[in-house]
Amino acid sequence: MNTGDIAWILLASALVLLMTPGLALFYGGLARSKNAAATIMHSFMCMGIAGVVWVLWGYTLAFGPDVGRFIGDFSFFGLSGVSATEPGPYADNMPHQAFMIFQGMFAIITPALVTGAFAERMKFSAFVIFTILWVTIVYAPVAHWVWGGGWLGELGALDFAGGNVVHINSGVAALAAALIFGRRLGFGSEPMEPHNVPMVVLGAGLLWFGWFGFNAGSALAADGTAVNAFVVTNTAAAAGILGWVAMSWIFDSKPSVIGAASGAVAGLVAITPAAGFVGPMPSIIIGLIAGILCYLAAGLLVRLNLDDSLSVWGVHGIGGTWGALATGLFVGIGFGELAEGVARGEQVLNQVVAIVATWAWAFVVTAVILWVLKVTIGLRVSDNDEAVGLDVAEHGETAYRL
Amino acid sequence: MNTGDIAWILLASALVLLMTPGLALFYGGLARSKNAAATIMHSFMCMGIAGVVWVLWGYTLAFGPDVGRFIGDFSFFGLSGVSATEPGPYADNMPHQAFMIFQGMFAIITPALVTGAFAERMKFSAFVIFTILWVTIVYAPVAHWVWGGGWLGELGALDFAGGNVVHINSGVAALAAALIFGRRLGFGSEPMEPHNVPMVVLGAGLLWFGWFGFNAGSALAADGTAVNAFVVTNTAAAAGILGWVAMSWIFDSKPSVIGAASGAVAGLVAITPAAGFVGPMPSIIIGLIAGILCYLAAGLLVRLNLDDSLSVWGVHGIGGTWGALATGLFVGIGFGELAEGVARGEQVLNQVVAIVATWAWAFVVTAVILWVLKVTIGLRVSDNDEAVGLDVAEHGETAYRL
Amino acid sequence: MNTGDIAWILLASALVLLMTPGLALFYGGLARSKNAAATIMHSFMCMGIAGVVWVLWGYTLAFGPDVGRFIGDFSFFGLSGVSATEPGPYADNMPHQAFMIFQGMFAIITPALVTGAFAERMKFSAFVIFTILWVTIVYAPVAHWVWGGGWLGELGALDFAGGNVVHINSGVAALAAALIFGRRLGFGSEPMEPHNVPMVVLGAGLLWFGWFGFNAGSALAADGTAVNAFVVTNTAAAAGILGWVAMSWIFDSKPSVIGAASGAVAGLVAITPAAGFVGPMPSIIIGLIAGILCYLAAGLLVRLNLDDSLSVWGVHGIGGTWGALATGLFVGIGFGELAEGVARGEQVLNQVVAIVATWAWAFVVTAVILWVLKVTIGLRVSDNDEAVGLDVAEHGETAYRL
Amino acid sequence: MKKIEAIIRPERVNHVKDALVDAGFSGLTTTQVTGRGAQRGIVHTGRSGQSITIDMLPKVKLEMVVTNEHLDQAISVIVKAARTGEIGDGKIFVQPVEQVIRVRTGEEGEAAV
Amino acid sequence: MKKIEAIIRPERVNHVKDALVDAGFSGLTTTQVTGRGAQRGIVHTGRSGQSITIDMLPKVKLEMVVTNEHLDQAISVIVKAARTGEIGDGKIFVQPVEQVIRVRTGEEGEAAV
Amino acid sequence: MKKIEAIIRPERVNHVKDALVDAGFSGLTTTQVTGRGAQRGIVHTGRSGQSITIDMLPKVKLEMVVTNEHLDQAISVIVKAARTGEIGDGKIFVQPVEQVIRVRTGEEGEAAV
Ligand SMILES: Nc1ncnc2c1ncn2[C@@H]1O[C@H](COP(=O)(O)OP(=O)(O)O)[C@@H](O)[C@H]1O
Ligand SMILES: Nc1ncnc2c1ncn2[C@@H]1O[C@H](COP(=O)(O)OP(=O)(O)O)[C@@H](O)[C@H]1O
Ligand SMILES: Nc1ncnc2c1ncn2[C@@H]1O[C@H](COP(=O)(O)OP(=O)(O)O)[C@@H](O)[C@H]1O
Repeated sequence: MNTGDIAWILLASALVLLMTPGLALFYGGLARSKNAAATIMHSFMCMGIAGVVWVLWGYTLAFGPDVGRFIGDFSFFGLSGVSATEPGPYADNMPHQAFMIFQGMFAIITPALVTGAFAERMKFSAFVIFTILWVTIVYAPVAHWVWGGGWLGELGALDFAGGNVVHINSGVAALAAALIFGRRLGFGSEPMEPHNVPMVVLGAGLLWFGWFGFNAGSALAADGTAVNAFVVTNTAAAAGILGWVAMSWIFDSKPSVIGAASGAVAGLVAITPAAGFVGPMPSIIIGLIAGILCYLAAGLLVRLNLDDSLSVWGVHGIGGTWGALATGLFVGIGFGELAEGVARGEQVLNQVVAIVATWAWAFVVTAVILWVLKVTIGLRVSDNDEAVGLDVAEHGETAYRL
Repeated sequence: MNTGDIAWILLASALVLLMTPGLALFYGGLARSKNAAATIMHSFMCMGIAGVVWVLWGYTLAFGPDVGRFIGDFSFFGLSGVSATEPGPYADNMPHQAFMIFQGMFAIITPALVTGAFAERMKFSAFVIFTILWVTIVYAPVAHWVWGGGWLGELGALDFAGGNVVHINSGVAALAAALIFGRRLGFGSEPMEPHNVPMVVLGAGLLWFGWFGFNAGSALAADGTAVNAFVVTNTAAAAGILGWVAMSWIFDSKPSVIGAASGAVAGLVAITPAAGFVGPMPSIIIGLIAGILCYLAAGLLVRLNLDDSLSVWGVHGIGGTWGALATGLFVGIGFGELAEGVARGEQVLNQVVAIVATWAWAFVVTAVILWVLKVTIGLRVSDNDEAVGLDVAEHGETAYRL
Repeated sequence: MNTGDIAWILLASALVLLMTPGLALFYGGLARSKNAAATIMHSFMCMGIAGVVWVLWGYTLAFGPDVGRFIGDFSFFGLSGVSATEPGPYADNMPHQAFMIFQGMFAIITPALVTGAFAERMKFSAFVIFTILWVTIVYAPVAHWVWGGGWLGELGALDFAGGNVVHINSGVAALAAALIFGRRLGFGSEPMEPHNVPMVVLGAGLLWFGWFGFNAGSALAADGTAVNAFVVTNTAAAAGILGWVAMSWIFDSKPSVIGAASGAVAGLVAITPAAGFVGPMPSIIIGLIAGILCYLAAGLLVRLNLDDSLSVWGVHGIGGTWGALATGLFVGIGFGELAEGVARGEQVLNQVVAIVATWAWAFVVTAVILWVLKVTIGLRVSDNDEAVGLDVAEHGETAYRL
Repeated sequence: MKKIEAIIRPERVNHVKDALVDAGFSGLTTTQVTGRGAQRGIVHTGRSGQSITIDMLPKVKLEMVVTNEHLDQAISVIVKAARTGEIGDGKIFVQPVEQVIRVRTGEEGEAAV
Repeated sequence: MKKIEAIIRPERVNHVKDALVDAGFSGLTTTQVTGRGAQRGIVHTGRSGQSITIDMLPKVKLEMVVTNEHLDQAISVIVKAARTGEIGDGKIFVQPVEQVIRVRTGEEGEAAV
Repeated sequence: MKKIEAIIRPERVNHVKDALVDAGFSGLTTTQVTGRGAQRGIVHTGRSGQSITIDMLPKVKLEMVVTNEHLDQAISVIVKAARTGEIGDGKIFVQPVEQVIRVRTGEEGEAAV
């Protein structure tokens, strides 16, 4: 253990924590004014719910001693045996709890990402139950598969900082939610433009800032891998802006500010699984293509008449999938290397297996949770409450009194 | 000295600095639109005033060589003898100035916390004088008592990161202010709802982020104590959300977004004195109870018809008191240990002594300062200026031109 | 290499990156509502454009092996030979790419600073081209002169963290822009007040926070110099608030909130070149005078009927010039020392040479770029688009739908 | 010509606008207002559990100038689309308009509506 | 029936509303507006010490439809509560209203006010 | 007396206000409104490439009470300053005003305008 690495991981954890309020603003700004506070509440509540769930049973399910390459056991329930001073099984340069809390921040933001799919129409009570269940039976297992000694890590699928665990997982859950929730009232006929562009950009700025902790922190040490992850994170985000802005300029006739913010996020999503495995030049390509692809994916869903309110699938699902694939395509170019004895084709195949597995799990289990909630307590607020807006209807508050 | 600890303390200091703009937004959003800029100005001015006062005479009063266990002498006036390269008396792993500036950030935010009590009605000129005096004769002595070699530290009262020095101190000062200022015009009859909920949540998010520096930084090293403080800080904040949101859901019929933000702050306040002395499980209890208690305390004051505009006493005074008590109740559970030869009952008693002493000092000295200002230059703006709003009346500015 | 220094420089880089969204808000809040999104877009696009340009050719021009003390060669084109794991020529305690990305963050914010001069009237297409050119032929050479082995560093001119490279450079470019663009429609007759004061203060808060990375990070190590830079940065910012607020109180009859935010920035600008060379007491003087001087300079330009929309010249040009001069005047007082064998007068002269050189280069080259763009594709939007506002006219978006 | 001024619930505005366009009324102007009426006693609980009766509620004012012959039809379209049957549905006021001018063309009277 | 339109100072709105409810007038609608009148010459100094005369000031428009018999009383209540005696107190305009309909019930005329 | 209500483009407001003051009309009140008219088909493309026709556009409502004799002059000043010739220039409505009171002094009638 050394102070540099401990300082690094704690500060990286703080940065990742900040991403959730950042996301709250990003999503809140994209929503309509009458749902601004409720949309922000979704993300903020994830800090409360997942923050407690993680230390109680989330961490042990994801990172407890392996059971059948599928899930962790209950050894670390309530953090028992997870020391604040001694290293744990995942990193010997820092106390076990430092690793635990860094991972906990990921467990907070991932369900928060999903909330963009059902923004502006979900019942708050259903949301609370959904989030508890989703962290427990969608997030924790996938985290275990990839990083906790599960089968995907075993297989050799690469996911540096959460392309599968965080982005495909949340993005595909969003797709399931879009299907099961159905469209918002007025979708496709009424304008549902972002109500606060500066708030969206501020949110994107905080996400970008926090993402340095997310990606470079995933090196779990203040070393060359962290440096590389940091550099490619910044570069891919920059390239993502250029990609999305160019698309909006070409196809929608004007360079979009919301597009710039979305493009940065798309670039950041795509570089996430690759950050420790590729160098700066591939990161430009990864970010640029992410900006283009996510723009197209978000539009595709709308043309399919599916209402993923804040384009979570387009940005995180497709961006994450592209990133996971690109990790296989570019690993070793400029940084890192293919695992000994693994050909590139084989690596790409491993990536595809991981992608398919995550898509399937996230889609099916999320759908089941939502379907059960739908037939029991119900998922959506009443039509009248939806027209009034969730801020007043669900929280008795008004976002702005200017 | 080592680079890890220096990097850690400097970045922790930066995080704590950011709490003050965070507080500016938190308070600014809770205020009414016509007082938004003025409320923000209060916090921001504390960065200016306390930032300069601290390096000139604040640090030496709080941390200069001890005089009678009560106050520091003038040895470090103007930072003379406080080296930027050599360690000082309080930490031998970092330059003396690093410790000094970390402490300085606490001296900035504490008076800023107080401003919530007299928001929307204080005269700016009186505020400037009040802040200079308060940092000097309320903050600096209490900091000395607890951390600078004073009698409370000597006694063995535990205050890891400022439950007494920062939170009880500011919260009880707020109570004195509420009494001496009197109510805002229209208090109890006109609605005085928060004018900007997203701003409040953003503020709470920045506070949470900065609090990692506040609490984990107080370990003064990137070590296991810092890791523990970091983990319990996050967990208590999460539990605080759950506590306050549950209360608002039960008693006010709807889960409040402002309540979620307030609950997080309540949890953070309560864990502050305990962060280096208790483990994650007690931190859930501490945070949860803080959310419940502070909700009740804020309501109590209103029922007593006292106008502590932004509930500083309810959140910081009561949250800080609960935290100081809880530190005695839970010390050693999950982390840390009771001091050698000190029974738990004795420790709780020490905590009570520290609580009572801080309440008394903060209340009496704040009341005296305010009373003197009241009878000399006056504390409140005119009724007409209060009706117009402080933004225009005191600063000639309008927060928004949308 | 050691983990503490690597953690330090990466986190400092993250902090500096955050300054650009901070600046986006600072500038966005100062603009009128109808140009808020477009103003924010300028800064955010700099993250995209300069973020990519820097890794491709910016870094090598600024920090590649020296050519005639004037510019770097193309050795590091596309970061070839810039290792993520091994140290480079500028710092042996961290990987070369860590130094590169820290510098890259400066290359992002500097053109973003310039955008305040032509806010509310520049054509977006012209802005994109301008930014690419400006980073390449204005920023990179000056960075080389001072830090990359160029003639100003050789001469012995002191610029710790970018007084010349960042602030004089951008501030004087702003002056050239103000002259070439001409005034906004209605300048001097219509009110053009800031549309969102809380956003301005939030921006200033994020800038302040990020500036710790900017200045203390420039020590390139977590050492005593970093500690000193951190302390004087905070102190000068605090003093800057006091200076500007006092001026607005005296001359405009009310203490201005926008003035407090501007004063903090003025103090931060002025301390930038001096941060590693002077101690806390001089930093109070430097900050205080910066607050006063920049207030006067911003007013002067208006009286000269020049429209530097958001006072970039007044704050960064004049603040940077004062700081560069003050570095010579105060070097060694409280921290650091005059270079061996250099008299103070000589040092001041060196500072003046650096100031004049930077003024000249920034002014002339910026003017040439803008003039070429003016006579080719045009710099300004049509009068009607300017009246409608750039948000709708250039981006098809509306900042707020409340 | 007459000016119809309808103070309605914000959540019914889209219905009303759609109903109007279906009935052939495209020109209209809306304003965000706050109103007090018979609808009372919305007791709000603040951050500190403080209960206050908020009597001013957000409403939308819809203004529409129509020719005399279309007046009744327009009113009945609005009433139908805006009604929920609960207190707070709002009011419609009709006022005389003496002159209408289209800025673009300078046309006056019914041609300008 | 008549519509009273009063343009008043924002800081007097609460007084006026309270005074009206005390006098038995509960229904009213308010709008945030900006106005220019005799009140002039508020010289504002910007960030850069730039002095500009801001002639448009924030005001509140209060609209209230009353029966003819209550008109004078309502006006005098408003005038009393809104007056500070300084320039900028505002104006009251009275206009005829031909029809009033309560959306909820369809009631018309005085019953609907 | 008459009330002129002009719904105009936001970007023309300053022109119109200046033109009015030059013509001797200083008193006026403006409100931010949104309007629908002949101006249609502004197709907006959202974040996700979703195209929606936005039919409600931001406008400014300018209200001005003038004496009968000044009515025509005021209208022509507004029309001239507000016109761009493109669809969406807006409308002017004229309504009767029966009474005008200056709150500050209690003055009534033309003296109060
Ligand atoms: N006399 C009035 N003058 C002006 N506006 C009124 C008047 N009465 C009601 N309103 C407006 O109509 C809205 C709805 O009226 P309210 O009395 O609550 O509903 P209802 O007509 O269903 O009883 C109010 O919020 C207010 O804006
Ligand atoms: N002729 C008018 N038409 C419409 N609104 C007016 C007119 N004159 C004044 N107002 C409104 O009344 C407000 C106050 O008027 P002002 O002349 O400043 O006050 P006073 O009546 O006390 O002299 C103005 O800001 C404007 O909104
Ligand atoms: N019949 C009407 N009643 C009320 N407002 C109207 C009416 N017709 C138009 N308006 C207002 O005038 C604005 C401009 O009208 P529009 O028809 O688009 O322009 P033009 O008159 O140039 O054809 C609209 O946005 C709307 O606010």
